[in-house]
Amino acid sequence: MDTLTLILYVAFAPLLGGLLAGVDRRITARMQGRFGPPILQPFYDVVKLFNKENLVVRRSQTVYIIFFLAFMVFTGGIFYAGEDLLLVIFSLMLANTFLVLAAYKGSSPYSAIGAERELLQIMAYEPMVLFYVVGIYMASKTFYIETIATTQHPMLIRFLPGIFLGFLYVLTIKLRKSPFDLSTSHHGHQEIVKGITTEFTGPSLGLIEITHWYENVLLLGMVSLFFAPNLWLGAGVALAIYLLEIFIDNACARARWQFTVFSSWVVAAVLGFGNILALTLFG
Amino acid sequence: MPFFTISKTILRSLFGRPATLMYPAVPREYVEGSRGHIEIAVESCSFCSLCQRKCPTEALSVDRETKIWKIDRLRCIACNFCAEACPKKCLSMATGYSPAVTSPGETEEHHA
Amino acid sequence: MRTIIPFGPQHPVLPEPIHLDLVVEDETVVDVIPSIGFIHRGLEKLVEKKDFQEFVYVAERICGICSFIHGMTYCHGVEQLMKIEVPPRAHYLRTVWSELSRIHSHLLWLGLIADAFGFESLFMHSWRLREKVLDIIEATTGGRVIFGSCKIGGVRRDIENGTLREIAAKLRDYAVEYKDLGNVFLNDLTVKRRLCGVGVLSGPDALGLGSVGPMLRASGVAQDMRLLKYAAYGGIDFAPVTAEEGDSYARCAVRIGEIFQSVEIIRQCSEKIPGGAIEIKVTGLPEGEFYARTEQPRGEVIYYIKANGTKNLERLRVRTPTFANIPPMLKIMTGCQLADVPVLVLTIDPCISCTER
Amino acid sequence: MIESQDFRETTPERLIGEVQGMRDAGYRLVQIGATRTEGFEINYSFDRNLEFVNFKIRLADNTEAIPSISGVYWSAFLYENELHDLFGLNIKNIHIDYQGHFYRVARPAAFAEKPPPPKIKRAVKPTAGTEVKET
Repeated sequence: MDTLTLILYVAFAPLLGGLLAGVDRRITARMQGRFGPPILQPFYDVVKLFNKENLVVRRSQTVYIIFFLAFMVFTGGIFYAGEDLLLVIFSLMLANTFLVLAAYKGSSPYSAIGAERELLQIMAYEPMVLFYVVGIYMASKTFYIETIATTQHPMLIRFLPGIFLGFLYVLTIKLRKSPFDLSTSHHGHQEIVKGITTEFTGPSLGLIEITHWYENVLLLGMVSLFFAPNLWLGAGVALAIYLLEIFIDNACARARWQFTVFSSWVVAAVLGFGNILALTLFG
Repeated sequence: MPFFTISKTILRSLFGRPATLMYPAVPREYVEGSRGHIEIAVESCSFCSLCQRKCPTEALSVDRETKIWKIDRLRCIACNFCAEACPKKCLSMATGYSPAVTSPGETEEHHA
Repeated sequence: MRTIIPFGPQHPVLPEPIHLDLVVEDETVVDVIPSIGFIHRGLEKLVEKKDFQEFVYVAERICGICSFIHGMTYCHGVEQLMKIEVPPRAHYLRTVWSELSRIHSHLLWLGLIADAFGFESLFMHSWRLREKVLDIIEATTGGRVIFGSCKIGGVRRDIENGTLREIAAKLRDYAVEYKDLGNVFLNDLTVKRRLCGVGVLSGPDALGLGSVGPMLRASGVAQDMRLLKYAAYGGIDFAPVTAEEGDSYARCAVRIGEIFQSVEIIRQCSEKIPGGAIEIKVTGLPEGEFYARTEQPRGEVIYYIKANGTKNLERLRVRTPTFANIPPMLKIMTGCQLADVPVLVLTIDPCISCTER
Repeated sequence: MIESQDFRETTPERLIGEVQGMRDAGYRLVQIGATRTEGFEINYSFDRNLEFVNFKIRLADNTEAIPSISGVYWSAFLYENELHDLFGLNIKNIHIDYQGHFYRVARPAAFAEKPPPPKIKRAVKPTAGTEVKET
């Protein structure tokens, strides 16, 4: 177990995630022909949110959000500590469930529809995430991230090109980027306003923001795992992938839920399952 | 290609200059003839109050006795009707918006 | 599960004060209950207090986007009543400004529809292009959306022939960018998935429900009030832009087609414009009744003017295009997906402020 | 070019029949509008390929019952609710009746009130100006 990376993750992931969000907003603005906010704007926003009154429909909403944050830190923690990859996936799922529950607690029609859409999104990306775990296991013969990351073996992506592409596809859903920003988008311009986060203000919205920063760093870590044992290359590729996601976000209209679910399943079946089949037959 | 058809436009914007201005740090340049606000050369005003009668929003008031020309900037719609009607040609339309006022109904006075 | 989703008057995708109660079953809209009237200003009644010449300013302020054509229709109606022969140059200038306002209105609409289907950068770029048209408008009239350049008996500002040709050339350059933008709307797969087959309205239905403008033309009915040859349209060579499908994609295609049509009309005007005066002095008072009909970016607008020989008109009735397009909108929204609601509301190009006057 | 204006008169009793005739002939309902004169006038406008037809009903006052044409043209319900809210006209059997809540107005039927007396006396004849101003 690598305690150092664990501490580094817990302490610096929000910083890195916030910076990424700031760079994201800046690049998005430039792509749209605007100047955009300062790079540190996400931090200013969150600080401002914490100075506001916590106005919620039900107090339990905030409790769920705290659980959302706690489980996300826990998930990222075990990932960066080099523990079991299966556990990472299941606790990530649990963390997201808390967000859905919090949205249902808001009892507003917007957040209720948002929560339903979030469940559909989970349904859309979960098969591919499971294929990701299976693929990594088949290529490295272990679930332990530390072993995967440190053992000298050929780079995992050489065995998993299909899973890599499929994972990129669902990463767009996870990062809440167009065309798959159904349940909530970065801009409140949607038929369901802000979707699952509509009913949150002040500190609880700030907590959601911080949780997303943790989540994004975790997701980028999962991308870089494809390049194990060369993790520096992996980190570089993960950042490039993030830039690609910003580009995709700016070049697509929002899809409907039907397209999101079915296309993700087709991608999971063809790229994910196909890759695993190939590994079983020829690996 | 039916995907990413906007890529040329967004990549050009990404590496080019933004289309917006850093207003108000960079002031906006107005084109000549832009209707911003009415200005008065009050020295040549004869206080005939024709502008007051022509004004469609009743933003102007002229006092012949005290020689005061008043304008309520919030009512003024910058239509240039008064400047066209003015017999002495002392009213003119200038570019740029008039500065903010602190309370509605506040008038700007010009004494001869 | 049935949920009632309140949509408007304060809603981020719908910057218009209309309220819709959407009865939603899962994600399917089973019923729509509209309610308007949040901003009824009674401008029609104001005609009893304002001088008929001053009322041009009020007419222009009925709407913030199709402002010029409102003012022009009012002037056109009063001029017809008073049998005033407007100088031909003024007619051409009015045509140029009408088409400029059509271009900027359609670019605004393109941005809004892009926002409705969640394409933020397309929205920003549509509005970036619109800004250039607004610059032309500001340089020629002094205002950005409220032109204030039309008056009974003519126009208040002239555009020199050289400047007019420059504008036509500038617009031809911009047309290249409009083409790029139009390509995204009409060919991008993610956009087509949101527009094709959404809210289909057949030609007979469109006529029966009284829809007007691009909404009607997208259902294959070639009706365009500019064919009535008001202003200088009699001397211009153009044909209404139509599409057959009657869905949101067709309505988008019609509006994009109209942008290029307007660029072409302005080019023709810059070549054909005659010299001479731009206004004549108006004497006398109007009497009688007249229906003035013109084509706004949103469709046919009607000004019913009834005068009794006094300084104040007896009655001014304005039927704006959005008012006529609300019933077809309700028709196409029943049974649609929740995600399509903003798209469908926007395909009629709603302008509730002018609807309620 | 001046558009031809085809004004025809009708009565509340004959209205539905006339409107049905227009519908059968393929006309589009353009608008319904009212005017307060000494009594009231209601105008029903129709259009077919730019051919404009207008029907006019004259009423003594706004309590007189008028049949709704929303059974013939569904889209008429908006106009008829508007007439009721602004002029207080008594329109019967509107397809979707808002019961006076179509517009949120400060005063009901404000458009039915008489305007302030005109300041300028009625001109003997309408005159037209043709004097050209050079610019």
